[in-house]
Amino acid sequence: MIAGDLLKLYGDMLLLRRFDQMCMQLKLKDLIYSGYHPYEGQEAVATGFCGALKKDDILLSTHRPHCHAVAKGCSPEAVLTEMMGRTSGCSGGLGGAMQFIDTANNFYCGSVVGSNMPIATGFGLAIKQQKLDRICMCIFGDGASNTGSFHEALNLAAIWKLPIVFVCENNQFAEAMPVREFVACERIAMRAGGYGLEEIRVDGNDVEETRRIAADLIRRTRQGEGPFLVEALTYRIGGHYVGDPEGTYRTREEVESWKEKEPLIRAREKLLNCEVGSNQLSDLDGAVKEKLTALRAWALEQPFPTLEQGISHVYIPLLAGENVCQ
Amino acid sequence: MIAGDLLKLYGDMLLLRRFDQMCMQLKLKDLIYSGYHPYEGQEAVATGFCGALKKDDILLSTHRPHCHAVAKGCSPEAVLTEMMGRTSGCSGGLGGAMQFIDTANNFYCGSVVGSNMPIATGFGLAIKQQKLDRICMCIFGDGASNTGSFHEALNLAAIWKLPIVFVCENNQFAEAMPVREFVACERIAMRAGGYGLEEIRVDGNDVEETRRIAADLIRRTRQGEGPFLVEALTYRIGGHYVGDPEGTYRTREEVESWKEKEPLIRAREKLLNCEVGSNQLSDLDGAVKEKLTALRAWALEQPFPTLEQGISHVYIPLLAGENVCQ
Amino acid sequence: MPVISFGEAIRQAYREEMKRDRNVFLLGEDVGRWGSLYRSSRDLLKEFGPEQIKDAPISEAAIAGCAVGSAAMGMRPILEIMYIDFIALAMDQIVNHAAKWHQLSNGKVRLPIVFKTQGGAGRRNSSQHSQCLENWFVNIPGLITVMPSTPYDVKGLLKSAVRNDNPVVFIEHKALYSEKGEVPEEEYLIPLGRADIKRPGGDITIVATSWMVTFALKAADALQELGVSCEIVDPRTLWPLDKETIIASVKKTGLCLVVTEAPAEGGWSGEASSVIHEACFRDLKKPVKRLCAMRTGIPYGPVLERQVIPNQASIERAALELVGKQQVKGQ
Amino acid sequence: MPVISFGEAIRQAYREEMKRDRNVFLLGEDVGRWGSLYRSSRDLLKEFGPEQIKDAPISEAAIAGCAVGSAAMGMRPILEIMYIDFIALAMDQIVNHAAKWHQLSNGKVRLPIVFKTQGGAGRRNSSQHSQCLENWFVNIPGLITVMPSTPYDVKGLLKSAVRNDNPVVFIEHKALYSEKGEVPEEEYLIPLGRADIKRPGGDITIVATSWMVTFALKAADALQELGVSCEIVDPRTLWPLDKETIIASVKKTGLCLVVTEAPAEGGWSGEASSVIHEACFRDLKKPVKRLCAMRTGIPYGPVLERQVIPNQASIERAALELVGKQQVKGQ
Ligand SMILES: Cc1ncc(C[n+]2csc(CCOP(=O)(O)OP(=O)(O)O)c2C)c(N)n1
Ligand SMILES: Cc1ncc(C[n+]2csc(CCOP(=O)(O)OP(=O)(O)O)c2C)c(N)n1
Ligand SMILES: [Mg+2]
Ligand SMILES: [Mg+2]
Repeated sequence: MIAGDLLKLYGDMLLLRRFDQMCMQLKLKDLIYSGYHPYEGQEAVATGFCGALKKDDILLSTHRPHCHAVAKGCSPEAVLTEMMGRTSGCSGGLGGAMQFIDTANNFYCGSVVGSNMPIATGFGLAIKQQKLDRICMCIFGDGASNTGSFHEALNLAAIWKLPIVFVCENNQFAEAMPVREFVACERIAMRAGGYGLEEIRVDGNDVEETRRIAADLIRRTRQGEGPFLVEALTYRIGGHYVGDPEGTYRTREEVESWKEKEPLIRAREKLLNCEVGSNQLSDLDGAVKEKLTALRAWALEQPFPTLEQGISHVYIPLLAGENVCQ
Repeated sequence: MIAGDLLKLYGDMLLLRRFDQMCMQLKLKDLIYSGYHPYEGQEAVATGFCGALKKDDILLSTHRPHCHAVAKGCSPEAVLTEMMGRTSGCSGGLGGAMQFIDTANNFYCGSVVGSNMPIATGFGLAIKQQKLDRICMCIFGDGASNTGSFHEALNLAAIWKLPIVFVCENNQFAEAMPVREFVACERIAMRAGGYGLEEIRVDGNDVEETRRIAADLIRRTRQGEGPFLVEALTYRIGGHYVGDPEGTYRTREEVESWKEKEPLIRAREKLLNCEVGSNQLSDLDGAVKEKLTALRAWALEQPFPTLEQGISHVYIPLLAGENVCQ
Repeated sequence: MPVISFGEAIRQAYREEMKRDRNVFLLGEDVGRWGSLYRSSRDLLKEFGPEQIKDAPISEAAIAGCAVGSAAMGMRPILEIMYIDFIALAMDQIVNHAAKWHQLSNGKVRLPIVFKTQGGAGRRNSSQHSQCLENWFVNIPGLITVMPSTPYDVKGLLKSAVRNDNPVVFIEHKALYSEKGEVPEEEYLIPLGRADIKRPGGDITIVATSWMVTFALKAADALQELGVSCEIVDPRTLWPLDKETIIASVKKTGLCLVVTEAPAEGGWSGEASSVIHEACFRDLKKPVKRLCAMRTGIPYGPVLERQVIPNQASIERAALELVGKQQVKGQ
Repeated sequence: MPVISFGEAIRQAYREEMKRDRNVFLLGEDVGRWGSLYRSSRDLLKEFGPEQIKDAPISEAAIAGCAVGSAAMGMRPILEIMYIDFIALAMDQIVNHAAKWHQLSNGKVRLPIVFKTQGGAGRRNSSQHSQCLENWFVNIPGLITVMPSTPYDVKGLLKSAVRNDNPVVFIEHKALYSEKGEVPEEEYLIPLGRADIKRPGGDITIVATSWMVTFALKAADALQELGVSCEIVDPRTLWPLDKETIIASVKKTGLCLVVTEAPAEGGWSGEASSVIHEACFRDLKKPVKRLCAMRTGIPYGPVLERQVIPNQASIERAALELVGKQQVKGQ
């Protein structure tokens, strides 16, 4: 891959990294209200996979969605203010940091682990029957691979040959539960065999790899070769949520060792080896930070939904003027 | 295997075959009230696997349980009268043909497909933690292998190394749904890989094979090598239930071809080749039929539960004399 | 007017709606080859093909989620859960997703899904195949809950449910599929959220749902002989509830019996009874009485399952008690 | 008497029961390493080891089934479902198996399981993490449903639930874990099925559950200032329901307000209201009023989630309306 492409990917990851760090600060200031799940260290998965989708393609994400969303093309403005519960958010501020929907960018996420996978089969079915030139990507974690939803959805997608790329973002923990202890097989990708699918695993901290594999699987899916299940191995550098009792489930050393393998450092090294100047990279960083500082200032100005806005879309009135919340 | 053993297995299968046929007659006479699911053609699975368990071992069965139950050691009297809704039934006639419990023989079945598998993990866990010299067997169908329960239970059993033998009785149909169309992988046994288990498949119409594998897996499970998942390939010769619209999902020819491969015929041929006289086999059959005729006559005499009996075990009263069904 | 069965009325609704709109499709276990357990989609696979009639594996959660996703893409799934007992396996998709997405998308996503299932006793299937779980859904904002009791109603309500843009939980009764009734040849719709007075009367209001309507009507005939005139109100939709019709009837009669097949505790009968007390307190001569199933699983067999749920005789007794005592008091 | 938090009271109950009976074990996601989401099992893994404190994978259906099977073998599982919203994934095991096996075994199998979870709003987690689903269980024969509101109650009720041989659905409230209250050092049990009068009063009865009890007590203080004396009744167990205590209170006051965090339609408030109307019809000066959540998913954030559910102010208003209008009428 030529430096230009990698530079672009690096920039995309850098935006996610800084965006995530900013969100964390806002969470610590209690300006994000619900549980907030940091993304640090997993950027090569969001950039490589979610970033490879077209606007028309559908992405179903998780309770850790903000970087997936931005990588998919949702505006940082809409994502950030959704997490802050403002009307300018993707869901008008009604969803929050774990569950929001941006129909314009075909992004959906939810906070019930594994439950996005059955829903993906519905998007896939509609795409297939309506013969649309679109695909559906469903991203979920290692923990989600233990849910019944995972199994039922993969079997259904496979027997119907649906245009879906299932991406298991294995960050090696489900809350405090290490994947090696709670997932019975050596590699989650091995589960593909149970659905007649090939076993595909990728280094989830190598953004060139994730993008290469993503592009290839998306292309094959458009050609009707889907579904696919791919496991991207990465590592959750932050806690499950800000300030979780990390000491109870892993050592500092383990975290440190993975910090050296995190995707931005790895991409950065490669870039420097391709004669990209370090100053060029810090300029890039400066630009990103500037953009985010402005974003943050703007976000803090945004209004909160009124009660009336909050409850006016519970259901679609059967009769004109019917009161929705009697 | 020497003829003596096979003759014993043949006799066991013959009892199940005749028992099942008798039940079918009673169903046609509307003396069995709920859905009734015939077992014809699958006897080598019940005899081979369920028949290999000790009384102390636990068996969790399905909505097609009557032959599993008899093979496990439940009395034909208790099983038959349960299906007929009489007080002498395993569950006092309150459960019926798809869901009953015989605690004395450690037999449990239920009519929600796949749901016995999670329950099996609980029996397995108790056996392991209480360090009992018992094992749990959980038998289920090809259709059940598509349920979330299958996946969650196998993963849980595998990470906890529970003493459970999961037997997938693949009779090639889930109601009218052919396994090849609704199960995404070529062999259900392949799903074992997703739980770090070995792929084990057996010819479910060869009773010597099913018993050999069953004995081996049960032994290994007692030694703490469990869990295991084994697929037994057989064929459902009867309809899903008596009088289902078979024509809508399979051809007569297909059924006929499998009738030639059914387990009793195959065992019988082997026996005849081992100098067992055909008259000896017909004597055996005569004895079984005689026994069942007596059983049937007896069963028809048994009383039905009273309303009071029917509702007196909904829950255990908190206070003496508390009315259970206010 | 042609007389057809409840099952056939469902089948007509399917055919009309699937012809009218190719986005309407039926998804469920054996809805195709078998034409569904009670044959309500018989031969439709031939007529509409596998894109509109889809047989599904035994994966209740996945197919419920499939309904959510396909609906979000503009399709109009009718998801059949074979027995309401198994809807327990799909509750997450129905309650946490289908019911929530319209609001979670700030009104942008519409999910025109009909979660269609059947419940109740009457087929001697014991406790894992005979439950009445309708009230689970009534308590969930974002869901509409429908329980038809006649061939005419099931057709008109199902067509409206299919055309409605909210997720609807549509609960049939296994004992009703073979019930016959008049269904006009010309197309008609029955609006969701409207109760129906199945029989007008002046002495007592009986609010009954689903199969219980059948028993209530029989009881009303018998009570007529004794000079007691019952008004039978069938809400048809449990939410949104047509309070007006129910209240008007009770204000007229001053006495009310609510009959459901579900146990009283935590069941919809409590909702009905409360709504009536709240609105008709001064009009009621006596408190509303609830006649419901005993608090027990449905025991196996033909006899006990009828004894633990309301039936014609118990409805007659309860109604007479309400009317009778009052007469004694001579009010 | 020592003052401890609701969460700590749960922890004490765990410790006492797990010491008393080694068959008692806690099973759930991160109950071990983390000591559960709200730390109610903090450090118990060290104290009791992995056989009594079991971390489970994200497999709600499997672990619920695991509870059923292990209980059938004589163990006494406490199964923690992290949020009641996810119990939707375990409904089949709870409703079709745990609730049915005692009857299906003709009384031979006993399933001493505590399905322990937490619900409600108050932590700003939006609609998929804030629901009140208690009434689902009240309608299921074979289940006991408990909703404690104080540290004292949660400890005494949890210990009784663990010792009880029926499956119990034990629903805590996420907003209560940090609430403090007096809990005696010596061991005590609170029988299931007994309501508690949280505050005696004479003008009006307020029946409130779980978190709503806290608001009702605050409202009662404020109303006292206005000369209105409220009796706050906390049923604590929704089934079996202590009708006697509730009825006695309403017969005394003649006015009743039922406050729940769940929406009214199809919720437990309907059960409570019906039971009261049925028993106190002649004693009631006005119909029982239900004050419940609006019919909406819980919107995100700190402000709206408080506005869509009852709170101190709305309870005061509702109570005053009941009392006030009556006074106006000068009865
Ligand atoms: C069905 C369900 N069970 C439990 C939870 C609580 N929970 C939230 S996130 C999480 C861990 C998920 O792990 P994983 O799938 O690996 O995703 P990650 O958090 O690592 O991104 C859990 C258990 C939930 N949200 N949904
Ligand atoms: C969860 C659930 N879904 C649907 C049904 C209806 N049903 C009863 S038996 C059956 C087929 C089961 O197929 P399989 O597991 O292969 O067992 P078999 O009938 O072949 O013995 C179905 C779908 C059920 N009982 N439970
Ligand atoms: Mg993870
Ligand atoms: Mg089968």
